[in-house]
Formats: sequence, structure tokens, C-alpha cells
Amino acid sequence: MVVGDIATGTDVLVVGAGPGGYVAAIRAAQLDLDVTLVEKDAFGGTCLNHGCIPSKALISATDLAQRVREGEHMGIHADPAIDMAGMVAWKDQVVDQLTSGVEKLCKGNGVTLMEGRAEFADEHTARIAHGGEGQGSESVEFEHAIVATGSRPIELPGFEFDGEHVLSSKEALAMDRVPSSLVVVGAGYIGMELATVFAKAGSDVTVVEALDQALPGYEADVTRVVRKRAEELGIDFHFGQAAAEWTESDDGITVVTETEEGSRSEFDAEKALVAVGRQPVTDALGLDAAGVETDGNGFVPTDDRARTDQEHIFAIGDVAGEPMLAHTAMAEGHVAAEVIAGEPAALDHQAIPAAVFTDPEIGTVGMTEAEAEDAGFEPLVGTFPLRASGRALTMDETDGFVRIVADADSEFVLGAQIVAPEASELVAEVGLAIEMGATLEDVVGTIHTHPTLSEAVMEAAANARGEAVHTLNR
Amino acid sequence: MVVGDIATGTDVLVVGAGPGGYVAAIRAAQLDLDVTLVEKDAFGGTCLNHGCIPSKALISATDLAQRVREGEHMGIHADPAIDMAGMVAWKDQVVDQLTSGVEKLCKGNGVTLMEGRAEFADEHTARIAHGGEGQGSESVEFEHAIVATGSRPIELPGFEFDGEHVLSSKEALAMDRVPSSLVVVGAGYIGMELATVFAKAGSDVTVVEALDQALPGYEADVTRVVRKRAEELGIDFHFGQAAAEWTESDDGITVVTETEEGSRSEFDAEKALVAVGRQPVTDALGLDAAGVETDGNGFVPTDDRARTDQEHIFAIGDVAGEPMLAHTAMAEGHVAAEVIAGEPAALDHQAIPAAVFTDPEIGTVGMTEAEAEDAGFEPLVGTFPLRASGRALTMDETDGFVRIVADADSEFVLGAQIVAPEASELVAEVGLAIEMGATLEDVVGTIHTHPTLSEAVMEAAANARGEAVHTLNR
Amino acid sequence: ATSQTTTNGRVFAAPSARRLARELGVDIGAVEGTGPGGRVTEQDVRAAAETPEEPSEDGT
Ligand SMILES: Cc1cc2nc3c(=O)[nH]c(=O)nc-3n(C[C@H](O)[C@H](O)[C@H](O)COP(=O)(O)OP(=O)(O)OC[C@H]3O[C@@H](n4cnc5c(N)ncnc54)[C@H](O)[C@@H]3O)c2cc1C
Ligand SMILES: Cc1cc2nc3c(=O)[nH]c(=O)nc-3n(C[C@H](O)[C@H](O)[C@H](O)COP(=O)(O)OP(=O)(O)OC[C@H]3O[C@@H](n4cnc5c(N)ncnc54)[C@H](O)[C@@H]3O)c2cc1C
Repeated sequence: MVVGDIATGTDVLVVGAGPGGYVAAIRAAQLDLDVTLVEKDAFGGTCLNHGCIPSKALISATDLAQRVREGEHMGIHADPAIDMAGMVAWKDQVVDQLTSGVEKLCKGNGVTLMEGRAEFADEHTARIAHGGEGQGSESVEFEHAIVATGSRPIELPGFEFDGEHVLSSKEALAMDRVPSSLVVVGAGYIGMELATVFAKAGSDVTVVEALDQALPGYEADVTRVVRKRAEELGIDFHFGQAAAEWTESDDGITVVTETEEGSRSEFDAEKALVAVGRQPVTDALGLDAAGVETDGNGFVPTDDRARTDQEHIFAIGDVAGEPMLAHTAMAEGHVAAEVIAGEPAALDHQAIPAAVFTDPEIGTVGMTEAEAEDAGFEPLVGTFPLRASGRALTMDETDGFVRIVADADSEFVLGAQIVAPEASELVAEVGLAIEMGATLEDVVGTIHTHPTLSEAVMEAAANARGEAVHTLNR
Repeated sequence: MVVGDIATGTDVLVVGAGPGGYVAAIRAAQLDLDVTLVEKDAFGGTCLNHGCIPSKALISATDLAQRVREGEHMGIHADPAIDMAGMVAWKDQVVDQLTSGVEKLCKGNGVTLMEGRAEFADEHTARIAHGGEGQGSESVEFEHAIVATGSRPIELPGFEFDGEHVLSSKEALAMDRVPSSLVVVGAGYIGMELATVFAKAGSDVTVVEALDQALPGYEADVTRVVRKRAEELGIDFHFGQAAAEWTESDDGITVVTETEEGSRSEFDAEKALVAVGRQPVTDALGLDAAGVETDGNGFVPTDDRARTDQEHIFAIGDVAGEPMLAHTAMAEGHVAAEVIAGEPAALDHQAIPAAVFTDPEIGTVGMTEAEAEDAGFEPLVGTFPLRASGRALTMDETDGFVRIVADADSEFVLGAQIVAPEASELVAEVGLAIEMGATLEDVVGTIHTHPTLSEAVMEAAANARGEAVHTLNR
Repeated sequence: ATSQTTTNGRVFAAPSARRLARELGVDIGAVEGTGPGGRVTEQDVRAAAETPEEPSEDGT
């Protein structure tokens, strides 16, 4: 490649090849646009390389080991040993398969892939700096651009990630052995998922959280189920404790925390994982040169067509703000591509589901009872406890419940909160119900396979109507 | 209890407390009817005591052991041993919990429970013979009756169940140790589920089937996935082999089979399981005294209100014919109860899902491509292979696919065939889509959580529309 | 043994709309749907119930 400038032109320049960017690029190419997708690190972005996929791989594998370890009462005798290096190598294979799949899908749809770091030069030009010395750079002129640069973990002051004592989720997902002990700073979904992984792998895990509950933002009865199980797994929780500083110790690290009142505690462990949230990646991107504004937190504000305040520049995914989830990024990628192609697409989804892959899983979609009330509905609520589910009993996983929220008057389904094995899958049906404007009767009137966990969704809907068969309707 | 006759009266007499009968009884009681539920053996019927629940318990437990046994490439080292007596004892606990739950739910809703065998004396009277000698009998006069007597395994001539050499599914689910080898006669869903259980528990399993494929009735590409995995588990298949007779051998049993052309083969094993279908239970029931007709196969024909040819007598569940599934029985139970209570209920479901809990599971709902064509639709079909699913990869279970069938013109969803882990759960969303009259676009326009298997349903729908992102649209 | 909603074809309508049709004595198979793809909505059923030419009053 020639050092210096080569100018190419493209209908759509997509910056960042995470789930937002690669989906937007593929969809735009399907709609006959000429698309260039630039990525500075690894195709697939955070999600495939350091997020959703690696975490779910380690969650599944350590869960398998844990369940069989606890299988004696079911007549299974095993003493599973976990070889973390082997598990991570398997996880890397999974990641490689998916990221090379993404490259193939891009090429198969005619997307031009470019490796390098993009920086906007003006409203219609970006400069792409190729990695490595002497690799040069090139200019790309675009009709439209889609910013999909994602997010990175927030660094707590004093807790810079060093890969040795203080880990980010990225490093925690790539360990070559199980640390004997681990302090997890932050009980959000990433902290809770990884705390569970390492507890099941055999670490002594302590979670410290500044707020007063695990998974802040979720309803108390939802998080209670997860916390109870986490405690059974040996995870130690300390709430109201903000990480203040750390020192090296003989064993590894001592994390010092402080309560609001200023009293200090110390937690010793081999390593600390800090998972206190994620922030948008917009630095060195030249957004101002392109005339695109960011908000006070660095996110790029967008409208319901995923447009920034520049008509022809779009922003999708984590960089465009909450909810910072891969499927939101993908949905926004779809919309951005279709809007550019002149289709009547919009971000008009009624509900965005979210899952936490703890033990048991949490799956939520649409409104909680309180949210429904705030929105002016009179909520009608039905629940079904998992311990009454035949399928849950046969899986030996009976912690949790399905709750469904509807509007009392119309009986339109408004939301669901599910804590159950496969809760991440079970929300799909409720999501469709919400999008379709289905009523409780429609859910109850759909035959559900026996014995399945999805019957619990139907039972919760029936319970809301006072006609559940497998629970006593209050 | 007094020996002799006591006559009681009831609005609704329900005969048989399987999933059909107990659901009908509870629902009728909720609608303020006076209900008597008679059961001769065990509350919960076949499903809870000897069918769905015990089989799923052993399937889950042996699958757990098998997956960890194969976990080395994922960094899990374990050598699980199965103690079948312990596993069956755990299964019995699960069953007890559910059956006692059914009794509580019946009582809680005000259903009168009666133990004994019911026989119709005339159109409005049944005689209940209480079990055990000298326990007497009583007469019940009813306004309405619901026949929910279920089904029993078909005995092949010459293969009477003896609990020693020739087992039915009921006995196979209650073994105190794993047989070293097992011949399974019949590759229907019960045969395939139990063959998988015993293969995973360590038996040498041979399946002989008179027809030419496993799971007759399912499409070839669906069953191929299950058969391939079964063969990996060491199950040996022999098709076109009808079981003709058996003899005792040193090791246990020799099953002799015959092809259509009359050539014979012998299969030796410790035990044989015969699972060649189920037949309705109507003997000694006095249906003729009640004026209720049965068809040539002994099933009780019913209309879309679950009524027999006697307006006030209903039949539901296995005794009312195919599909002989627990959730059909429950749905019919609902309808019968509501119709008796004067509600505008009917069996107007557009689709009844069905699952086979093999490895991987099969979940189907609505029409296949061929059925859609026969029904006069121009089918539009989309698929998504599991090996392209991030969630499937992280679960290390990538065999299978999701196929969705729609009407090309309206894009209404007509059906789905799913072979995948959790296929039994994944069909729920498609079931709701079919009942709602949802289109492919509705499914694609619903955000699905990442990473989940339910995304595969969305991708299959997108593929049908030529806009899938994670597969190349053909 | 009763004359019922669908004839040979399929009716694309939610379970709640189908039940409403029975309740109102409307033959849903004869109702023209105004929803996407011709889906029959609850409103369509109610409208059909108000037009007098549909005398079927089955549906106890
Ligand atoms: C441990 C963990 C677990 C998670 N689990 C889940 C989960 O289960 N489900 C879920 O929905 N979400 C999950 N997430 C969140 C999910 O990963 C993100 O929401 C998702 O990756 C956002 O996608 P994106 O396309 O916006 O950005 P990213 O995936 O972050 O991709 C952005 C890409 O842009 C590239 N880039 C940035 N700047 C430039 C530039 N100037 N030039 C060129 N390229 C650039 C980056 O290198 C990166 O590859 C998880 C996250 C973490 C950390
Ligand atoms: C091994 C196996 C696995 C199965 N797995 C599944 C599955 O996963 N999913 C599924 O949907 N289906 C499954 N089935 C089928 C399911 O069990 C039946 O469809 C279901 O039980 C039918 O319910 P029912 O109420 O019609 O009858 P049953 O459950 O058979 O109950 C009938 C009851 O009536 C009683 N009875 C009969 N005659 C009289 C009388 N004269 N007086 C009083 N009581 C009487 C019987 O004792 C019995 O308790 C399975 C079956 C088997 C054998």
C-alpha cells in the first residue's frame, strides 16, 4: 500500500464494525448502496470479541460444571475440574468462528472492508489511518456516514486497568487460570455475570457495590432471586461500599472501600475486576469537524431515524446512548441503513428486551408495574412462580418467576419481568405480544407446549385474568 | 365408608385426572360449577406419573451428565457416574411434588375429588367402584360429564409387557439401574426420547423401527439432525424391521425382527422397551350405556366444543384422539369446562405446537412447507442454521436449524420447524405469531435479545424476506 | 356438530377477535379484515356485528 493519500468515494461510510456497524453495513449493501466499513481493532466489535459472546461462552461452560457438581441429589456423581486456559481457548475458537463469519457476510453482501482508524476531516470526508507504522492513511469521501464506534469500560479514578491487579471485563474474559480470589467492583450486569462465572469456576468472589442492591435498576424481587443464588454459590456481597483506592498485598491486591459516612473497609484478593459502567468512544474521531454534536456524557444524540444533528450522519449503538445493548445497536443499524436507502424505517419499537445471564437468568421487556402506572395505565399484573412449573422441576431449577404486566382496561400486554432459566429466550414471546398489541387473552388462547417454561408465560397471563389453573388466583 | 350405594349429584363429573381432566375440573369449578373429579390410579394421570414429567426429568439429568462428559474441549474435566436408582428417586420427588400440587389446586378451587373407577350406568349416572376389596361403590348423578380417561401403551402381539424382559415406557422410567444394553422397538417420539436417555446413561442402545426413518411423520431434514446426534451417542438404528417375536437369552432377551420381504434379524440385549404407540382407554367405561359412540380405533369423536354425540357429555385429551399431547388435553379441558359454563369457547386454535425432547430438541407448530402448499398457500420459507447462531456456539450446541413457513402473498406466518436446543421453548413465539395473524415483518420488526436462540427465529423470518443479516440470502 | 367460524380456509385474527366473533354471533370467516395482510381485527368483528345482514346467532 502506498504511503500517503488515496481518496476513495462511497455512498455510506460506516465507522466501527461492532454489531451496530456491521449490521448497518450489510443491510445498506443489501439495499444496493455502496458501503465502506472501517474497523480499527477487530471485526465484530466489543460484543463478539470482548463482550456478549465471550461472556456467554464462559457462563455456559462454568454453569455446566457447577450444575453437575451439584448433581448428587439427582443421581449424578462427578467432580468436575475446570482448566481455565482450555476454556478460554475454546471461547477463542467460538469468537474466531463468529468474527470470520462477520467478515464473510460483509464481503458476501458486497461491503468494502477497511482496516484502520477513522477520523472525520469535514462533513463529507474521513481520514483512515491504517494500523502499524508506515502503513499510511487514506481519505474517504462519503455521502452518508454511520458512527458506530461503541463504548469502552469506565476507569474508576485510581483503578486504571493494568491487566495484572486491576482487570476490566475484557481481561477477565481472557485469563489463563482461575484466580483463587476475586473482588468484583460493581454489581451491574457485567459484574454480576462475571462474579457468577468465577464463583462457579472456583474463585472466592466478593462483590462490592456503591449502591444498595445487586443489579441496580431492576426491581427488588427480581434481583433478590439472583442474589440468593449467588450467595449460595459463595459470593459475598457488600453494598453501600464505593471503591476508593487499592494497594498491592502479598496475595495480590487490597481494595479499600468507603461508605457514604466515610467508614472504610478492606477486601483482599488475588485480583480485582472493575465493572462500573461503560462510556462512549468518540475521542480522536473528529466529530466536531463533521459538525456532529455530543451530549454532556459524550454520547451522540439521535432522532428516531438514528440521525445526528447532521442530516446525513447517523449514530447507532452504544455511542448513541442507552440502552447500551447489542440488539439495540443492530436494530438501530437496520434503521440507519434503511433510512439512507430511502425506506420508511424508524425506531418505533414498543419494547426493547434486555437479559442478564446470571443464575437464574433475568429477561425483561416493556414496562414494569410501576412504569405502567407512571405511563397512565392501570396495571393488571399476573405472576407464576417457577416452583409450580413442571419443566422447571424436571430441570432442577425452580428459583424465580414470570410476571406479566397488562393494561387493566384493554388487557393489552405492556411488559414482563422474568427470572428463570432461559429467561432470555422467554421474553421473545412477550416482546412479540407487545409489538403486536396482543391482549392477555391472546397469550392465554395460544396453546403452549407441555412441559415447557413458556407455559409459565401463559400461566402468568391467565393469573392476571384470575383464571390460572396451575396457581391459586389471588 | 359404607359398602353399597350412596347417590350423590354433581353439575360436572370428570372421569380421569390427567392433564385433560384436572384442568377441566379446575376451570369448571372456577366458573362456579359443582365439580366431581374421579381418578382410579393417580392424580396427574399418565403425564405427571409416567409420561411427560418423568421422561423430561431423566432426559435433563442424563443430558447434564453427557454434556459434561463431552466437555473436555471446553476445559471441563469430569467423569460423571450415573446412579439410576438415585436419579429415579429424585424423579419420584419431582412427580410427588407436582401430583400433590394438582390435588391442592383441585381442592383450592373447590373440586370434589373421588378415588375410584368410574363406569357409566346411563346417560346421567355413573357408578364409581372404589379401589380395594370391600371399599364398595357409589353412584353419581351428573348434569354434564367429561370423559378424560387418556391412553395406554399399545402392546405388540407377542410382546406383552412383563416388567422384566419387555418394558413399556412406564417401567423404563422406573428402573433401579442402567441396563447394560437395551433394544428399543419403535422410533417414535417416546422411543427416541428414552433411547437417548439410556444411551446417555451408558446403555448400549439399539433402535428397531418398522418404517424407514426415525420419528416418522417429521420431515426428513428435521429427523436427520436428531438421528445423526443419536448415532454419535452410540445408538444403532435398524429401519424396516418389524419386531416379530422374542426369546429369553443368557444376557436377557433376543428380539427377532422381520423385514417386509420376510428376512429375519436378531438383536440381543438385557432388556427390550416397546414403544409403538398409544391407544385410548375406553374399556369397562360403559360409554354405550351413556350413549356415547367411539370410532373404529376406540377414540371418542368430538366437535369443536369438545362435545361427543351426546350434547351433555364431552371427551378431551388422548381418549378424544390425535394429537395425543398433554397441552392438547389441557386446551380441550379448558374449552369443555367453559362451554358447559355457557361461555363462547371453542377449539379454534390455528396451531398446536409439539415438541420432541431428543438431542437436540424438535419443536414444531403450524404448517410445514408441504402442508401449506396442500392448504392452497404459496409457501415462502426462510431458514437459519444454528451453526450461525452466536448463542448456539456459546452453548456448544450448533446442530439444527429454524425454519419458518409463511404465505408468500400476505406474509402471514403459517408454521415453523425447529431443531435446536430449547426448540420446545422457541416454538412459543411462533405459536403466538400464528394465532395473532402476525406477518414475517412483525417478527422481524420485534427486537430480539442478543445473544439468544430466539434471534434465530427472527433471522429465519428475515431470510424468508431476503433480508437476513446473519446468513447469505439465497 | 355446530356450524362454526372457519370453513375450509384460514381466518387470520387474534384469539380475542375470534372469541368476540362467537360471542357476538358473527361468522368471522365472512368478515373482511382491515388489518395488515387482511387480518381481521376486533373492530372488524364489531362492525360486522352491527351490520344487520349477518343473522347467524349461534355461539352460546
Ligand atoms: C462483558 C460484556 C458483556 C456484554 N454482554 C452483552 C449481552 O449479553 N447482550 C447485549 O446485548 N449486550 C452485551 N454487552 C454490550 C454489547 O457488547 C454492546 O452493547 C455492543 O457491543 C454495542 O455495539 P456497537 O456496535 O455499538 O459497539 P462495539 O461493539 O463497541 O463496536 C464498536 C467498534 O468500533 C470500533 N471503533 C471505535 N472507534 C473507531 C474509529 N475511530 N475508527 C474505526 N473503528 C473504530 C471499535 O474498535 C469497535 O470494534 C456486553 C458488553 C460487555 C463488555
Ligand atoms: C413416556 C411418555 C412421555 C410423554 N411426553 C409428553 C410430552 O413431553 N409432552 C406432551 O404433551 N405429552 C407427552 N406425553 C403424552 C401425555 O402424557 C398425554 O398426552 C397426556 O397424559 C394425556 O392426558 P389425558 O388427560 O388425556 O390422559 P392421561 O394423562 O392418560 O390421564 C387419564 C387418567 O384417567 C384415569 N382413568 C382412566 N379410566 C378411568 C376410569 N374409568 N375411572 C377413573 N379414572 C380413569 C387414568 O388412571 C389416568 O390417570 C407422553 C407420554 C408418555 C407415555
